[in-house]
Amino acid sequence: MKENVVIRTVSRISVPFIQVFALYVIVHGAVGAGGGFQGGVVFAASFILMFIAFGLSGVEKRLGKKWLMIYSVIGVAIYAGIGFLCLAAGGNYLEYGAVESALGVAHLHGYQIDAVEMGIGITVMAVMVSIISDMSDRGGESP
Amino acid sequence: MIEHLPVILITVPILSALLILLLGWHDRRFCYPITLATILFQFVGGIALLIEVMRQGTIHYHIGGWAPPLGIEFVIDTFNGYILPIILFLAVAAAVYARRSVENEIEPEKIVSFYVLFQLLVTGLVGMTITGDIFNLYVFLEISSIAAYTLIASTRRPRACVAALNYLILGSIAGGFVLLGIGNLYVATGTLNMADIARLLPASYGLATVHTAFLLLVIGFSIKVALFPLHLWLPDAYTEAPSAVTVLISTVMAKVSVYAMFRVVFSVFTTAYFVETVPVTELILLIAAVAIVAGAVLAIAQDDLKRMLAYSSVSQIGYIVFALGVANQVALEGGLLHILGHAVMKGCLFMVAGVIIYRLGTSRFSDLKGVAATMPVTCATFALAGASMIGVPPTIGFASKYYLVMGALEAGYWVYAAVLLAGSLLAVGYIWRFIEVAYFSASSHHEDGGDHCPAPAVREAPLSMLVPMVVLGFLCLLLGIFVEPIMEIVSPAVSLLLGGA
Amino acid sequence: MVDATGLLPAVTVVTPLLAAVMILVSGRHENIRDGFTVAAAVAMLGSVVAMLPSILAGERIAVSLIPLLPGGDLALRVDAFGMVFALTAAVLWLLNSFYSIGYMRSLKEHAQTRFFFCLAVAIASAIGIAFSANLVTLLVFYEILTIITYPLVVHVETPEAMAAGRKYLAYLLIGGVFLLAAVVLTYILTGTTGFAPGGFLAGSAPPLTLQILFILFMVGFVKAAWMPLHGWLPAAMVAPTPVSAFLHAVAVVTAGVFGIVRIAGWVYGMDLLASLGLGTLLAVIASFTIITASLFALTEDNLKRRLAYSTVSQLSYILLGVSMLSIAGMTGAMAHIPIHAFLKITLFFVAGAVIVAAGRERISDMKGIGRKMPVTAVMFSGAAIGICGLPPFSGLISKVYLAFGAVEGGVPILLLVLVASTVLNAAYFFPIIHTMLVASPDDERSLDSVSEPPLLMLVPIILTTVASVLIFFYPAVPFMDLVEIAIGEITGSVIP
Amino acid sequence: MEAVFEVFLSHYNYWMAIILIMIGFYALIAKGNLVKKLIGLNIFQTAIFLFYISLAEVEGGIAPIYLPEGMEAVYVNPIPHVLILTAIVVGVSVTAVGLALIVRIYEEYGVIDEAGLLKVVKRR
Repeated sequence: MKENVVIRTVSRISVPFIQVFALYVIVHGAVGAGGGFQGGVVFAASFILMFIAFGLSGVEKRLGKKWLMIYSVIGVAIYAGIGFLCLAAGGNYLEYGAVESALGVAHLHGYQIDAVEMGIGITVMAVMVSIISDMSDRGGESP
Repeated sequence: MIEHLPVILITVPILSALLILLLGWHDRRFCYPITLATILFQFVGGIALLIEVMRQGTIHYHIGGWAPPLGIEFVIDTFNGYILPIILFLAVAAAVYARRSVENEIEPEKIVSFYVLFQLLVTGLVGMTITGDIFNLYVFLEISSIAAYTLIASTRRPRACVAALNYLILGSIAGGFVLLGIGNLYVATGTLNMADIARLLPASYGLATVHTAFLLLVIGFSIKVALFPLHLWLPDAYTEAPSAVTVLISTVMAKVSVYAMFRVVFSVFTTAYFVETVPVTELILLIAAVAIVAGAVLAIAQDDLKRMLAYSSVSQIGYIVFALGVANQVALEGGLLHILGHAVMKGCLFMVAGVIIYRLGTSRFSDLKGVAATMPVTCATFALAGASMIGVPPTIGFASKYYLVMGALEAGYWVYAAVLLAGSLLAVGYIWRFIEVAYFSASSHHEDGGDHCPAPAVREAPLSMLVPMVVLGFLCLLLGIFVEPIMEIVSPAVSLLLGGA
Repeated sequence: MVDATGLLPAVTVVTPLLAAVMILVSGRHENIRDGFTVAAAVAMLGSVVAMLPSILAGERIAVSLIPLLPGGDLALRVDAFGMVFALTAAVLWLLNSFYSIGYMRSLKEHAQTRFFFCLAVAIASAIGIAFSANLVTLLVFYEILTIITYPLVVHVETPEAMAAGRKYLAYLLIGGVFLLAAVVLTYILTGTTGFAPGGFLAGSAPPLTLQILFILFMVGFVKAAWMPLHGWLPAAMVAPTPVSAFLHAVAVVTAGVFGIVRIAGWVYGMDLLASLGLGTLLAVIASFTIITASLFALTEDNLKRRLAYSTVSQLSYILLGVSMLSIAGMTGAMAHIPIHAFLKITLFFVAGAVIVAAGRERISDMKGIGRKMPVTAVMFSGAAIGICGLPPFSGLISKVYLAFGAVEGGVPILLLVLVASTVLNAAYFFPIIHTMLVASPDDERSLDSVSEPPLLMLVPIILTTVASVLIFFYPAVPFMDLVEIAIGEITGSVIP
Repeated sequence: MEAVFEVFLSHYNYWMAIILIMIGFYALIAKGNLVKKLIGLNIFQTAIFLFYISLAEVEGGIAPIYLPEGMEAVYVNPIPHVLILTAIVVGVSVTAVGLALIVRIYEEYGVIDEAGLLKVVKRR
């Protein structure tokens, strides 16, 4: 596979576009079709493409296992953090309106949704990539 | 704060699972205390919720402030208020027990993920218990199932993987059935909130869609609770899983699945549907009776302690489903009591099996001769919990059996009452196999006048395994004696179930 | 009844339980452990005796412990009939404690702690059965008694003992299940399970249901060892002799017949039984058992097993008395409980003494054994004569009452059963007496090592025999008085 | 006959789902290869997803997104889509776990089909 220049080049070119598209899907989640799950999966797909083209080491150079784990934690933390923010503002869990009225900032509602979608997207991306890398990294090193 | 407790019971543990992941990556020793603290916290929360429910009635929590049917809500009424502390208490016991048993059975580098999954499993089950949204129920069901598949496979024994894969396939089919059933319900009512479905459903009782939904849901949950002909995943899964996981899934997970079944059948479909519109109670009773007998007979045929207990679970689940089939006040009281009772005693028995495996490395009967001489506490606990399994008064097992028989007789199911009693006799058959082997088999012979053997080669297990085991053992007895306060929670819960959502 | 007397029933039951715990704790030190056994026996006897005066005065002591299940709290109620059983058990337990200690130590048995622990719990449940105020409580203690005696039965742990243990457990647990069904059914029919003098079932259900219910109860009380459900009792004779003596002659089987009498007098009532025609059923079962078991006893060479069949036969005297449905018959039945217990325990004690002192279990090996252990053999003869119903032993009393009862109840044919049984009793006991006392041993020298058993065993043997004689001469104190009160209770004739 | 046909046609989405589910089942039960079994499971799950999505369909409906002021349109029901999104995630996770298990089984026993597995497991 390593010699296959076409795949590597095409991948190299398309990965950034895929990632930008993923970000678009994530951010679009607040107002229309899209959201964290889909965006996250698309984002992960870019890494999986890299994995196919460059092998596992190519991906791990950019996104180590440790970072994958930290990303997935961060994502959930963002989600839960926003939820607790709403609790702190006197609303129910994830009751965005409560924060908005507590702080008096317009459109904060939408930003919170975006943040939550981001969180979900990060986690999904990290988990997807780690599934792939965990599964393919066996064989060689197993006892 | 208490009004936010339902959601906190879900989110905080998920965060703490992540904390375990992060800190455990740094140093493995962090995992255990965090897990234990979180589950303890959940347990206290569960108790608080129960008290709150008993004091002022059902609690509704709307996530995001969206009222149902638009939003997802958590509902805690007397029924799940009763289940919640039970499962969390057993989760605490299993967590305490897990520490040493995990060190023994799981490779060190997997311990971090073990605790993460342990935490997620408990949380998923809590979610299943408190949610008021049927799709949410499915999601939590799958979360806990996936955690369970991986936990089962986490031991060193390679056979565990096969068992886990079996469970995964059957469990996913069950999940698929549940999902399909939910879809059909959604078609019929246009809502996913359980109370809302129950309200709208009577209008479409005649529809084939509703019948299909009922069938799919019941079959799906039957696989999950391992009702007799659909129990095939259970023996392997229980036998091969690490001891602590067996304790957890055989008590907490099995009970939550039963809870979900009861919840869907009673609160979503209501007795008006499945007793009057589509009379399936006779069929359920028949299946439950077959489960009771077949499970017990299969249990008697086993030559391995853990596997025997697994089959015993198949039989005992039959008792609980039996209550569903009788569907009158008394029998359901017995059924709910048996949810508690069976959780406590089976948890205890599996802990005993785990302790024996911890010390002897095996749980085959042929290797356990005279084990009572070297592990007296363990075997005495087994005898106590086993007596409860048989239904010897005044244990909790007797109390639930008494209610079940009474309910069955009251409903006029004479034959089924007889089956119930025969089932308890069969329980003697399998419980006694261990008692005989442990206490009265030849290798404990040729002693002098004294009782104590010279320097036993095997010792009792570490304290952190013994304590939860003995506590559960004594609970079998205490709950049976002080059954009245429990009935004060169970009775309104049953009235609630029979009265519809 | 708030004063201390009200607590006495509970104290009586709890004392041996506490002792059981202490026995377990102090298991390493033989003397302390056995001290607890004796102390608990004394304490229990004390508290039973303390209740005696008020019971004799016609009072009842009731105490409700814990609300347990619908149909019955865990409640104790001491009445005259319960007292008969409790007093018998308490006295005999004390004697048996000494005897067991002597027996177990002489034979250097293994697992003595387990043995004494189980014995203590067993006596607690026997007392619980005697004092239970309702069917649920009775059931609770009845089942505990079943489970806790299992380790005693299989004490020797040989394959033979294990097989016997399985048989024992199978019979008794299946019985327990029937009893549970009966109790639940009673509750569903009447809404209560509390014992009421004269019964409370009348008119609650069609006759057929009540007849079936009675059969459920009968199977439930399989501990009464009526034929053909007697198989467990001879099998249980593999147990050490103190167990056979105490449990299988006194506590367990008596619990069974006690239960049947309770059901007859306090759940059904004699009138209802008569109108349901159940007396005849009982009479047939009892007569069949009496005769058949005696015939079985004739063929047994093992002394303990012969005694076991004798027990099966004698227990049915009590059922026979109940079946007559007359005052005299009932009196005979109740009186036979303590009378038979005292006599039969003597016989078992002797059987155990012979095992300890001479190591023999077969009757044919006992030729001339009386020459070396004269006291033991004489006591055996006395008790055997008593069982046959000859003076000056208490056995005569119940037999006379039963005979009167047969006439009074209008079933003189039962007299024939009594006579036949007496003849058979003599037929299987007198050869033993002859073997022990008269026959000369095949080999004189084989008896050289034989001597009287240790004092700890010999004294209880003498005491129980003497007690049987005393009961004959002073029947009123206290057993017949108690029986009289109990009879008055269920027939409503004397004391309310 | 016509009525039966009518039922089939009017609910053809149900029938399609059922057929797909059965195909999935067939693979689950009849295939010995563990990976194929898992593929069967995936077909089974996907069939359910399709069933849900077909429920949401409204003739002429468009994606439920904000439209500029003044534009009217019929939306398809968004809820099943949202639900299925979650279910897909679940399905992916299950597949991942299942594949991981199969990988471990292969490492341990060196077989990947059921019959072989039974033989190997029994022998140990």
